[in-house]
Amino acid sequence: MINYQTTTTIVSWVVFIPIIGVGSILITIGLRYLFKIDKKIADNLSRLISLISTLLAFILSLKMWGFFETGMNTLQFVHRFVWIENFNIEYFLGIDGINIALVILTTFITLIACIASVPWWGHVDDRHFSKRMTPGYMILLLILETGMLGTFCALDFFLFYIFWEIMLLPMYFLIGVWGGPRKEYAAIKFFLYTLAGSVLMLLAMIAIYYASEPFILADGRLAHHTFNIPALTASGQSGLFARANPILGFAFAKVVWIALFIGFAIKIPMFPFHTWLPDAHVEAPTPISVILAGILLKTGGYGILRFNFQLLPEATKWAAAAMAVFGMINIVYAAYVCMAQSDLKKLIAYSSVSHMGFVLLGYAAFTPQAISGAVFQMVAHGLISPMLFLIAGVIYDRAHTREIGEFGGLANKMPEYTGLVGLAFMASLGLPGLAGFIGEVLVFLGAFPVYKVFTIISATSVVITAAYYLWTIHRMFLGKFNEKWSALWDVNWRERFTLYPLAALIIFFGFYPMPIFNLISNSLNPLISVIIASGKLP
Amino acid sequence: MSVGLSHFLTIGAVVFSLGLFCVITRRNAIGVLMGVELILNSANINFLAFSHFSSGTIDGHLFALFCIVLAALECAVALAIVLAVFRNFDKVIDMEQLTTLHK
Amino acid sequence: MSPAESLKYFNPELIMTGFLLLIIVVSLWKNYKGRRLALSLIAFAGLFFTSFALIQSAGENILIFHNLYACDPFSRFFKMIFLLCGGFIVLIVFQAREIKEKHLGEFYGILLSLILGMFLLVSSSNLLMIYLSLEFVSITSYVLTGFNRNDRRSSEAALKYVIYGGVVSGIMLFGMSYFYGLFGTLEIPAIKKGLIAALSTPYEASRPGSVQAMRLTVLAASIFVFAGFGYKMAAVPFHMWCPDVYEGAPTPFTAFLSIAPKIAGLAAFCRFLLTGFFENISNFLPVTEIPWGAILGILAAATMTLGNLSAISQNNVKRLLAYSGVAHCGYILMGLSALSGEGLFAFYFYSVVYLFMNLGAFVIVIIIREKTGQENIEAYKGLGVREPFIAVSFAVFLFSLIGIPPLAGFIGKFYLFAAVIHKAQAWYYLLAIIGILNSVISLYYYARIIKAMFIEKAVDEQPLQIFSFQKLVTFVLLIPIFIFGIYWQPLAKVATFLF
Amino acid sequence: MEHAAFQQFVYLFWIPFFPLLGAVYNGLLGSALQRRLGEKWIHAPAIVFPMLSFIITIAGFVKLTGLDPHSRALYCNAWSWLHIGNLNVDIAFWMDPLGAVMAFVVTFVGTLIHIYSIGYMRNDPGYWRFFSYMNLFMFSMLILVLGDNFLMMFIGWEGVGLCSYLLIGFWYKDEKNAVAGMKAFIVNRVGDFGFIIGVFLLFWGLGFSLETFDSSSLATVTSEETHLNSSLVIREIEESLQIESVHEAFTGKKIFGFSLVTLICVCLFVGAMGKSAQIPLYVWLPDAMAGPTPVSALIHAATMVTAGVYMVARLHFLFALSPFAMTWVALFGAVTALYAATIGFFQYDIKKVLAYSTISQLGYMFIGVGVGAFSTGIFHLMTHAFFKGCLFLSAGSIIIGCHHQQDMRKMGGLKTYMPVTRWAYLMACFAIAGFPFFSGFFSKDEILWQAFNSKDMMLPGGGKIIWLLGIVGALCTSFYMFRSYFMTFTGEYSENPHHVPKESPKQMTCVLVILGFLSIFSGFVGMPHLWHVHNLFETWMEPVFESSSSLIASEGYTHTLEWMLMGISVAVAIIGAWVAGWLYKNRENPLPGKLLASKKQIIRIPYNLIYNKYYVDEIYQHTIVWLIMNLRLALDWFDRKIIDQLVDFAGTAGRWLGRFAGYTDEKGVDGAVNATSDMVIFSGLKLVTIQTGKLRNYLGVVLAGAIILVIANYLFF
Repeated sequence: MINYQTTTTIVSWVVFIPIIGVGSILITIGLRYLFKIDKKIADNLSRLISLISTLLAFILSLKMWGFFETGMNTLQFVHRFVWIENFNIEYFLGIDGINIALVILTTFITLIACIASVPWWGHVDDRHFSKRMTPGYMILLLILETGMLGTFCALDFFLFYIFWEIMLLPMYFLIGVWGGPRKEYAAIKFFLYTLAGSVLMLLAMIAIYYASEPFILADGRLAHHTFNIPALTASGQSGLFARANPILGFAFAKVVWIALFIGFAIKIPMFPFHTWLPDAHVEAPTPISVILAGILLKTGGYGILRFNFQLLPEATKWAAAAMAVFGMINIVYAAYVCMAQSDLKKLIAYSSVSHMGFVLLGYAAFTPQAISGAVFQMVAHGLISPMLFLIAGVIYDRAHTREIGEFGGLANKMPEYTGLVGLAFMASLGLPGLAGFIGEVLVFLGAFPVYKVFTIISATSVVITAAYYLWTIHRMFLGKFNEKWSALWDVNWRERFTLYPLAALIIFFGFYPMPIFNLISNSLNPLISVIIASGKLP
Repeated sequence: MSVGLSHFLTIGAVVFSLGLFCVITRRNAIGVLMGVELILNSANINFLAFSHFSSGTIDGHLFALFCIVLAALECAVALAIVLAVFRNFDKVIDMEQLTTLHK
Repeated sequence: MSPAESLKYFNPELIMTGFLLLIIVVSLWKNYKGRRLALSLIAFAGLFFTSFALIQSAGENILIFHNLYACDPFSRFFKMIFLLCGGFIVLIVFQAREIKEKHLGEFYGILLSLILGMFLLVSSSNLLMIYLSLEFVSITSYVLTGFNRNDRRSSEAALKYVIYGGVVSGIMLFGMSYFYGLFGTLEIPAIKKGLIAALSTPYEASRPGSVQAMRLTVLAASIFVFAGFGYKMAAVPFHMWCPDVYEGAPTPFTAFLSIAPKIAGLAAFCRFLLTGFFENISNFLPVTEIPWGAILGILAAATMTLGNLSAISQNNVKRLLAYSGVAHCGYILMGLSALSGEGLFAFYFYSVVYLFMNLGAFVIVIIIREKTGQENIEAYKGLGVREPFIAVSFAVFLFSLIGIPPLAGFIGKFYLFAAVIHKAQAWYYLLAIIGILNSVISLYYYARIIKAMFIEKAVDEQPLQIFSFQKLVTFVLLIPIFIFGIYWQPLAKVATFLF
Repeated sequence: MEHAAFQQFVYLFWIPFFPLLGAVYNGLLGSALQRRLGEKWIHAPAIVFPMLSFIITIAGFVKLTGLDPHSRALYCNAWSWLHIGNLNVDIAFWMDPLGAVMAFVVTFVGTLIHIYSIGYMRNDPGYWRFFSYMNLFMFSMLILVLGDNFLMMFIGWEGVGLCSYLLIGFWYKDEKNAVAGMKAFIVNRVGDFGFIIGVFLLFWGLGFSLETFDSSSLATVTSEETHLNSSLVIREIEESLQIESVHEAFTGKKIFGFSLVTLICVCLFVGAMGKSAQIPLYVWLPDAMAGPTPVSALIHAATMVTAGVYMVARLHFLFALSPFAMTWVALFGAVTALYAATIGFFQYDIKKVLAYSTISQLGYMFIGVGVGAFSTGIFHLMTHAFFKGCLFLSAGSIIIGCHHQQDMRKMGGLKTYMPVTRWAYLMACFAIAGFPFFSGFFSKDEILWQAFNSKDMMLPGGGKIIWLLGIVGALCTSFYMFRSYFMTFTGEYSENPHHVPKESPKQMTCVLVILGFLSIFSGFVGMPHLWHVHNLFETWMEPVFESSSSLIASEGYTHTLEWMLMGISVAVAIIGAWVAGWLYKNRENPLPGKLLASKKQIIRIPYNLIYNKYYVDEIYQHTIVWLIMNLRLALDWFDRKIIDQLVDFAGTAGRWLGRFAGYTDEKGVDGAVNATSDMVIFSGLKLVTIQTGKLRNYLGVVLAGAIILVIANYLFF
């Protein structure tokens, strides 16, 4: 087991630049009270600061991508020191194949969300969310980004848990304060679901901690137990947790696996726990549902890979079939429910549930194509769903309603917008040549031999997805023009700055996805081989 | 047969339960205070009995003495408070009606 | 150790009494301008010098006054907590309009004597001493509860408190008498020797039927004694006085009552339990087969659940914080029920964290009560817009009470859960699960306040004029919440120093 | 796999990417150009790019002829697309004789139709959009045809589906066109579902035994061995199937109780059915006529619909392995041919007639490839592209001429007004009916002969039934084609006299002439061996299909029988034409009118049945569509009422209990959270009520608590 030592501190910079942004916004608030700066200038200042800090984080993550050696399967950019000796907790950040893609996706999508929450270019009335309490909004947005980046980069279980819950608070306020009509209900529901999941994870974390073997900390001290994930991975793969004494009569590995899995499944969201997502999306302001769909759902998927797969290989193998079943339910069930939605944002939310079902199905079949496809699907969905929500935001800012039925024949009034919507919908339904297809076809290809029937049933969702997307395009954009919307104006520059980069990336990764696969594949394959090789549970 | 330790203990227990019964049933605040005094004195009886019969040390007596002092102290404070209640609730010290703070 | 030599170990308490008397004397001079400031300064100085003396006496571990009184790190740690809590209360009362100018002297005097009583309670290792110090603390808190003489609620609360306290301490006394009867001594270590002798084999052979009787009497006596401590820490069967007294008493005192006496009760019970019923403080081998782990576990589960459930439907914030106090006592009991080194450590850590969280919350409640005169949640509507700093700090305190990671509350709860799960027995896992369910339930009623503050619209938009000093106190209380949430190694080192 | 063996031809990459450039150019700049600089700036590049790729195709043709037959293929690897585990797929192009022919058809007919649409789409507001979509279509079709692996073929497959959706719904202002476009895409998507399942079966079936596959079996197999056979590149599969051991293993495998090869071929054919509008999935083609006529000509006649035939021909080595699959394809082809032909009888919309005739001709192509005559099938595909393209374009010029009139009853006597269109239409009718020496005759007759002659059919009497269906279909074909000719061109023009139909502009008519010429003389390329003439097309395609030729068996009937069958098919063509002439020439004959009016059931029922297209659309609407629509509503209700409420059910139970216990609802519960906490709220309410404020109760609780503790401890421990 390599005892990783600090190599560079670039990861800490990426994670904590937003906090520097938060600090400077607080200073501007202070200045505003001292020097009586007028509200508009202070708001613009805080918007500028948040734009700069998200941009800096994005540039740094690109630099990290540049220096990342795709060949090796070891941790890179490690930054590690002992944080609390009393409980053997370390500050341990690192990047490897699994989280590099998601870190870059996070910084990019947060930058896009930041641009989208700035009311420049294009007329936005004062009741619009981007005009209310902007410094508070920007602070929470940056704290959220730190939480997400920390969750992806943390390699110490305790540190991971702290970042995992830091994500919770800003999201509650962002939905609660700047949300739509039923914002309280959506915010508290989101908070309750996620907190219930994460307290379950807390117990599993402590159980794992006390079942772990002694380990040498960063400063050379010997610790009886450890939160260090690489160490836990090594002991997990040597069957330590399989041998641990049972909890409440059941095998230790199974109980801990289920507890962790439920915590992550609520975030994915998996079938029985998914009802918070539509409410949260419908009520959240556009940039927040961009981040919620773009990244927060991926933290669940990432968590399963990092903890369930790496730490408990035997239990993963034991629960693979169940994961496949839930994946399939997610895909097919959400696709049908999508067809019955009349609210555009709710439809997109359910389509996110359906697409994240692919990730679960991909995880369940331990073939290289399936798991690389699942991780790619997370990245691709992380590009497509933000575009979809931005599109919903565009129409909501103009018409203040998201009822699909009320629109008709928008194509002749907003041609450019229709083009973008067409591209986004086609990407989302998995048209080959766009990013959505790669993830889908790889997951199907990988999962097919192992779960033949499940994959075929899930493949039927391909038709249903096409049906509800085309039906939506039909009802909203084609047919006779509904005179009620004659005042609508086409896409303005702010929306272009957010939609076109996403569209370009979706097309680029549709035709040339290898850069992402080079990043992720050589740390996923050893992961699968270990799981396949793991023994039976008692 | 002569009066032994068990007799004193039974008296102590009886006084204790009477005190409890008095506290729970009395409507008048002062009556309730009497009950409290009864409970404290039952403990004194026990202490004295134990001190005399089982262990020869005088700790029991010491303890009883302190209890008596404290009972008096408590009684004083309690009566002062009852007086305050009497003044604030315009002459009502019936425990049943003193329920402004509930749920 | 004879009283004469042991006096020199006793000087923190002596200094405290000195200042106590000084305050009473100074309070005789009425109506000169800086009276409020002067009295507060003296009180604060008293606390400061006592803590200074306390730090001086670090490292001693002896029984003084014929092993009536223990000067050991355990008691010193808690004395420091009481001083800290007292200090903050003095700062709060300094500007609280609820305590009128002319009574301020008495308030400080009784407050300091209450703190002295707790000093004695925490370090007493003799049944008589425990009873005396418990009564000392209770009586001073009856008086402070009824401090607002012409306020109906305050006097009613005091009355209930007096009678309830009297009965329960009577029960405790009754229990003590049996302990004295069985083992003929009042010192707890001696009682432990008696217990070992009574329940070990040779004694049983001589008097066959008596073991069962002995076990029953010991059990009944210890439960009766526990009643006394339970009443002080507001554990479930003995918590009924808590909501009424918290609502009735003047808010600064409620703040103090919800923290210091509760922790003092827990600490005293800890000492009574560990020195009386276990081999020694490190290996936790039980002397009797009384299943203290199970008893405490059941009590903890009941206290947590009842505290959280009752808090949900409260509209009065003080009553809500009362029930939340009961719930937090349940969490601490959960830690103690583990009866392990980690359990104790978690108790020490959590008591410090709990001090800051609860104090912070009560500071805000006091400010809002002063400015708006109401205590229910409607008064907090739209606070986020009117007073952003106060609203944000109240949210931080509440989130810390829930146990959300970046804040200290989570770390405290984490240690408690770690202690329970480390026992790795099926029964303790169930207790841990009840614990996490409770923290989810607690989210709901804390979030109701946060929702009112940030999401709902205020009745009138104009900001409240809050004294900058009170904002300073709030800020001072905010710092430890964040610091102990992010880097709590120093506090952990202080807490481990103990055992 | 060394690629050096094949001839590197870098320009192959540019064949599909030129039209893409055109599509992007028009897509981004089109609307601005059309507004400012006029239509010339749009259609000029839109035509030049397909012409460029046509020129490169011809260059490829010339290069191919230069190579020796056995390694006659050009290869170009653009960039590596997906390399994960044993899946290695690149963006690579592969032109072998079959690919060359298809590319030629696509680029040649495509360019002609682009030129034609300048006239057809003049001053249409969406002019730039039309050319951008047409170029995009060319790009996707060329990717499909030239792609060297299944995923590339699938990109093209769905790309053409997308373009047909965009072009059918081109005039989206009219609700009907939009619905037609959506229907086309969804039905194609159903087909693609089958195609993708077939691809997975093939990919995994080659390397592993699917029955016993589980995740560990992938790890045990050494890496270089799997690389050998499980791959998606078509020619690699073909080569690995030549190896005896792999061949035996592959044909022996079973899955879900069926033989693997058959299941693969059937699934792939489902994809073909969706794309080439065969029996169950053809419903979208007639509605696709809602698009502009050049679209119908290019996509729904010449190129896209033939993708299914191309796919079966490309995978000839797979289909040949399973006689059941061959029969399945041939039978579906035959039934569709006859079925679609009958519907053609009573259609009055000229484009609908041509649409059903396309479905029927596709049926013939599938008969061709189904019975193993792959090159003949492709030959019919080529000739069909020419004469069907010509028919559709002339229909287009008729529609333009008669001012967007599509109903044949309102046309008549156009031969005087539109001579060029008339002659082109007539020549194409002769070709499609199969008059001797026309292109249709050579290709269709050859297919019928091969069907009659094939031995592999698992039907009673081998290919005879297929031949019979084909012949009856040919009869109907020639009847409805000439019916449409006579109804439109003969008789006099009765419609509003003041604006007389005039001939279409020059660009349209010259294209008609070229296609008419080709529909006459393109047959001579593939004359039957019977006439002891060198069959150019056969020799050109022979190297592609040689690997499966050993598996195809034929009866080996005598030449005299072949002459006789040729005679029958010529007779059938002539009879059909004569009957049509008798009934519909110059509208003199009253019989059709009388038939329509007659009340007798024996005529009424078949007439209604055929006229309403056997009510297939209605059946689909009331079964599958109804099922899906209700299923979605049920699941949505389930999600809102059960899953969401499950969490909230406790809440409703709580409120109900609260009301039952006389506790009014609005007082305590503010209903902010409907999670299980509602039940918790309710229990909170109940617990709080014991806090009565009376001290007596408090002390009662103390006593009760103490006693319970003592007794519980004593009893349990």
